[in-house]
Amino acid sequence: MEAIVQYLLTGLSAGSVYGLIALGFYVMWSAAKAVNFTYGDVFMLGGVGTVVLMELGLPLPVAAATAIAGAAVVGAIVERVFVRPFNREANSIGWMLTTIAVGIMIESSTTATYGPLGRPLPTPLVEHPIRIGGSGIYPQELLLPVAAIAATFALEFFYKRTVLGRAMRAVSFNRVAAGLVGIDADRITLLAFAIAGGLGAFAGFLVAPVVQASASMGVIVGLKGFMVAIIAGIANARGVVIVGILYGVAEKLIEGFLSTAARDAIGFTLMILLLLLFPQGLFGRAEVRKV
Amino acid sequence: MRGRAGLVLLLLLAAALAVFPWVGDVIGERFPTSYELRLVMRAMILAIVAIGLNILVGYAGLVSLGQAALYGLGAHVAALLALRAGFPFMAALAFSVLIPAAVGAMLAFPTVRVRGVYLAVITIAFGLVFVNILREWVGFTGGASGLVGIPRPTILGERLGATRALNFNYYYLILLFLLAAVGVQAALVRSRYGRAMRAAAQSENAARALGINVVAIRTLAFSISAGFAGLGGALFTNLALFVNYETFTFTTSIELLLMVILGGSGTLAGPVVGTAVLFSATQFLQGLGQWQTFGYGVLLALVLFVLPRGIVGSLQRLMHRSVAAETSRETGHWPNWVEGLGPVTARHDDAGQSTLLARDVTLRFGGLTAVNAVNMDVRAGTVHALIGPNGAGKSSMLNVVSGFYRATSGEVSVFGENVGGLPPYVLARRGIARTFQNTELFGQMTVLENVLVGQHPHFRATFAETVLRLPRFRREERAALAEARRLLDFVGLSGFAGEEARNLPFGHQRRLEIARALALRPKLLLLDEPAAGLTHGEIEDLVALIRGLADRGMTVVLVEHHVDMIMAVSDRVTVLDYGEVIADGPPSAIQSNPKVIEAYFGNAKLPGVAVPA
Amino acid sequence: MSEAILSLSGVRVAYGRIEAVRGVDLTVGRGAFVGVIGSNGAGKTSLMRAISGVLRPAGGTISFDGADVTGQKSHQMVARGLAMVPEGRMVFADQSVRDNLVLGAYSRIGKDDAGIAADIDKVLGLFPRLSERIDQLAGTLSGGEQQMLAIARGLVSRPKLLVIDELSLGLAPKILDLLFPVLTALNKEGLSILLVEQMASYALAVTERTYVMENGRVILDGPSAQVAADPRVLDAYLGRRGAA
Amino acid sequence: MATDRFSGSGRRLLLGLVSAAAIGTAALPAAAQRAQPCIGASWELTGPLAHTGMTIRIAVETALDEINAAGGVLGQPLRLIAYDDVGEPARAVDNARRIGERDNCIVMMGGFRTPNAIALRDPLAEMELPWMGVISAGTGVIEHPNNANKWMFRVSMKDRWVAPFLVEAAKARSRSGKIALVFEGTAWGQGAVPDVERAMAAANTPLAGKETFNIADQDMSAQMIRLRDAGVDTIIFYGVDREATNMLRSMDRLGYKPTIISAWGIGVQFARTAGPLAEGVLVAGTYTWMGDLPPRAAGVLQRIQAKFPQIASAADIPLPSGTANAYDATYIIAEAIKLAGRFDRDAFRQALFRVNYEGIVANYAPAFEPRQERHDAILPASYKLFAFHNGAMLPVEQTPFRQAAR
Repeated sequence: MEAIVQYLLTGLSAGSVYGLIALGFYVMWSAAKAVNFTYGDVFMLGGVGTVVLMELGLPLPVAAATAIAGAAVVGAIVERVFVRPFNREANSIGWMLTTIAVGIMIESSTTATYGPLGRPLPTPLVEHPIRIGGSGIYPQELLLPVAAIAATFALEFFYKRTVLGRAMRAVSFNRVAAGLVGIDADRITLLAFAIAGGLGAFAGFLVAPVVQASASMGVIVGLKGFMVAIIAGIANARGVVIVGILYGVAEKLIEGFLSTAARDAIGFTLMILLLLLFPQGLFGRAEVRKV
Repeated sequence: MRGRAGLVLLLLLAAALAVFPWVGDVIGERFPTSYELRLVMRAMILAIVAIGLNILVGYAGLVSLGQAALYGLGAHVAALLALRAGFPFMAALAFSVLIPAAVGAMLAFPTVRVRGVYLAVITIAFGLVFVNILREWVGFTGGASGLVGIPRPTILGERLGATRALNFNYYYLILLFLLAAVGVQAALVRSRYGRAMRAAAQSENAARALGINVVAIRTLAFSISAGFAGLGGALFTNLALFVNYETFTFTTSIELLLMVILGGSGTLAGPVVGTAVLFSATQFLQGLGQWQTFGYGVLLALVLFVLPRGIVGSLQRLMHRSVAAETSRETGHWPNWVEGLGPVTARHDDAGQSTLLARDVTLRFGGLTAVNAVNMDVRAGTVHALIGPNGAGKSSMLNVVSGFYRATSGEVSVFGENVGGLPPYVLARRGIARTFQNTELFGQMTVLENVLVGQHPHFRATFAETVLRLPRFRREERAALAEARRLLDFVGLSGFAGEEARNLPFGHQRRLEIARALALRPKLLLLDEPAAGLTHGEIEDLVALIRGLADRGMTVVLVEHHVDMIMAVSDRVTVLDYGEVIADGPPSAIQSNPKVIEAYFGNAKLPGVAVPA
Repeated sequence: MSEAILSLSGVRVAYGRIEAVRGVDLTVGRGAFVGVIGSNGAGKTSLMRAISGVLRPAGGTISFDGADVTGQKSHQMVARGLAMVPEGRMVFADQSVRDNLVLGAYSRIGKDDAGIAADIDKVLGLFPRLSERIDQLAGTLSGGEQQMLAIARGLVSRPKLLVIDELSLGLAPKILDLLFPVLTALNKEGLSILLVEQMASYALAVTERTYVMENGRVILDGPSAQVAADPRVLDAYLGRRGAA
Repeated sequence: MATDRFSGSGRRLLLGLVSAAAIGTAALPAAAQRAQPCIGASWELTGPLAHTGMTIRIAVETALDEINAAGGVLGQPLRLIAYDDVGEPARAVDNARRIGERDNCIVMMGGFRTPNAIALRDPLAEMELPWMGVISAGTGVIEHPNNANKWMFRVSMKDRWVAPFLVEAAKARSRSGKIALVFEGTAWGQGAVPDVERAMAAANTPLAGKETFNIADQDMSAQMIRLRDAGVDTIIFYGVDREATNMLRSMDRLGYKPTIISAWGIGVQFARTAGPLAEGVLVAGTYTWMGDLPPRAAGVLQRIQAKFPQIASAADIPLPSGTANAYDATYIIAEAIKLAGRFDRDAFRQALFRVNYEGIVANYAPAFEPRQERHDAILPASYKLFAFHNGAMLPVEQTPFRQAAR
């Protein structure tokens, strides 16, 4: 019983990270029908950036804000330089490879300068865990689900209530029509990638205190976040976050009751099966094949 | 034509590789050492894998980000069979081709439903699962420490190795396999299989309408590429005599993909050139010390920016440009009833009977009803027009008949059999050919190839016969080529045979699509607005063509806007409006039917409007 | 400045090496109501896409409101006062009717909300059906209502020229009888309109001047009454042989 | 140094490929019996394990400076040619072939990862190139199937010997006698399992638990819950800093505080990442540069710091034992060459059995013996236990964790 509580707690926090990343993928996808495939490295910039800036003497909040802003800029650059020119033709291989290239550059240059080892990001919220019976969780980790849910609602508000948000929805619904009402679709897309960049970095910053900030912290999480987004159907904010959290919990239950070693094998097999059952993703709607 | 640029490079490379081990004797020094030799052998092995991937990505248009797993599967099958079951080299090799091929076929299954990034994700996941199993199934795969002490390969007791003592026999074995791989790729691409793969990639609908079982052809592409990957894996195992999961990770998959793209995906020489260049480049990159990975990323980006088509691809483009410049293009007149069109028109249904019979056919998409209780009776050897304003449901009806849509209710029978729910490719093989409202050509294939695709179902040569280019295959290919040229003469496009279809002017595209449909030797020909965008003259000729076909016994169903063209050509007319039949009868009767005129011109009851009639 | 709101000279549109529009000259005077008719595939829509900046013309020049706007992007054209009602309407199905209308005035949002509100009321006056459905999702509207919304959305941007592509596409005649008077009225108020229409009779009925396109070229143009009388129209339009 | 050689050979490769008529630079005699006065090395210089390469390099270069300053070997300076293998076995094999065939060095030094060393077995034997490991502790590196090892030597720990050492320490500290093994899913971690199991059997206490984890795993609640519920109070750990930190966090969440006795994957960085949680974690090893050093070691540390600015203090040497081993190994190599009297690989190999040398880790007398089990220079007697205390990794004697009961 206790064990299950623990799995739910840690699953919740791990899953929220997947959820946040999937959310970023969703934002990029809905605007461009393309994504930064190595988004995990932008996520990493959030954690590493904050640590570096703090070592340079900046206070935590400032450091974090700067790192997140920086990541947003990186996101925008990636869109303008590496995605847009390759998003013309139908097959996605172009932007997939270019963004993979960017990812390699970001990660390797970080390793070369920041070093291969992880560094701690000390916050008061990881000093003492909250104990619930025989299980426990760090306050910092509880921030993650809170952040994920907050981000979801913030995003939904943005999409529904704000002009830019509605413009973004217009662009994702039909670029041409958006242009015809005076929306600069390219600008909006750029913005979407910037937002996603900030979001990812934010997640990286939040999780760094728990798992240490290292150049490679984003690789696996990023890939899983992307898969989660696809499984969810990249159709709406809630969907991707929910699936993200569920996948996190599922992983913990697999570790708990099946196997820790084969966690990914089982998890990914699950994903493949889900995709076969729901080709458009769990929350995606199937479009009629036009002849 | 295509591939020549690559061919030159390829021969150069082959020659260089053949003499490479002996360079030392030429320049009188200790070169290559086993170090350089092994690098070259590893490059050749990767090239074999890349060739397989090229068939998948470049020709079948399916992106796999998990190819390294199939490569690794082959490697481990070879290692395990040699280590645990004491299989001889060749036997183990065979299995390490077959087993991955089988797994590849399974991997193809998702393509029935998912495409693009979704497929990419599945392949990624597959790769990760594979690596995870390798690492954790310690008892079987040796876990992270992998498999060591793999016995040295031998053929008939002859030791294989890359040493001077053994005349570098393993080196040459790998080279042999590489050349074989290149050969198979070429044979495949220049056959109906390769054409079908490219067709399915460029226009799935058109492919299905031409009798190609898209799922089967994709499965084939997947298992072939997996087979190549497996072969590469086995060769790697017997070279390194040590395997563990680290050689087959996601990164390797990316690297393989890059090799294909860099060389030029969808070109024959691309993968080999790409591998050679990238592999040597990475050797240089190590000079960057701790920045080598960064350099790799930069290189990858540069390639995609500078050579989006890859080295060979870009070269070919240049050459093609220069060639295209000088060739003259005579547009012949059409229809041109050349000799030997017999087989094309011969397969008709016995006159008089109902070739196509539709009973209360209804088609709904969610809320709206596209086709509502439509009845049609198309007699053999007649031209039956289906007309009506935009959105009247004509095309929907056509899609039901050709199997693209499944009627919500009602019954369709063709050639006297109920065909409700049969897939398009089956119907095509039974003799239903169609064109599309907005022409669906295979844009990146030549005009001639487009027509050849139409003959896909006529081939009898087996896959083996095709790859080995045995007599039967060559005979059939020759015949197909001849007929294709005849059909191009027929529509007056012979002058454009070598041109890429997407570069044809609009009218010519329509002609080509008709020629392609005829290549199927149909009994029933469905034309969806064939006159749209044609000039007067062209429409005249089109009328003549349709009439001619009908007179030779072919049944034609014609969806059109151009009322009077219909009057000119059709024996019977069915008029649809809002998915319902509002008139049905001989053209003369239709022409004067007020409901039809209104449906067409609207009845503008606005001041000062004269409705033309 | 010229009295023409829009004038094209030698405009060509190409997809790859295929030319859909092959050198079209066309002029829309200020306050004029001009029609373009022709069989489908004649290049009408491609031409409209070039005019509204959705496509970059392969050649020729487009000048709008006295300025050379060749190659401008669609959002820039909207800012200059050209509103296009695209073929197939392209309303934002996942947003409410009101949001669609507000987006129509995108460039003014936040700067002139009062003005926008006024404009919306005005267009709702033109299409009462819309005000009944104001909070519905646009996707739930009927084809006719969607067409109304598309036009209304265009009007909210306070255009100098309204371009309508295939007004009648898939619409029942009675709906058209509803829509056309509105256009005539708008034109009377001084709005320049360029109407692309397959249903020749309507276009010819409501417009002052009509261009007839075939195969990417203008084969005939003039006062609509004359054009309507010209036998070549039906030929071109119906693909009938030129009666000589 | 590595740079120019790499591009140099890369060019040759291309020339050879394209023209098959390369104009050779730096040619070598067809049959090179005499080897070059160089130590070739394949280390992790880049990528996630870059710190391990650095750990070794600083020691070898410092030692070589000392040796060459003292006149080198056989009157020639001893060079170091270090290549990067990014921790990939395939690259390690490539590098070995360069070192053995192109550079024709007299000996090769190995890096951090066991799989790389395992992958080298056959190539080294084939080239008859002596190999000197300084970290990779896998038993299989030295003890090949059917005593085939002729060319691979090691100045480092051996898992088969480490295991009993850890088990002994664990038994001494476990109250419940319930001891568990937690290992990473790598060649090293998985390879240690049989060794530990054997050692436990020998100490006739069955393992109370056996858990594994993947590299970069961020949470080990599942494993820790199982161990806690099994009543385990002492854990033998095979893993590195990052995962160790994550494991401690998982324990902290559960409020589970067993004694942790780790193989030497954990380095000084651990004190930083784990913070207060590191307190009391025990690590086996051969050396630490923290705490009170004997004068000679202190001098070495000074010279290292002088030569490598990035090493500000002992806390910047990620794997102290590796650095110490590498320092001794370099001297043993030099001594062996001197004894061999000529730059010949086989003579060098024979000489290794005659080297007697007083190092900073141990007194090697002799360094090696012909039976492959003794191709390991450091004997269990020289294994030490260190403990993390106040953010430093100190000899356990200098900490409160000297004996059981924490």
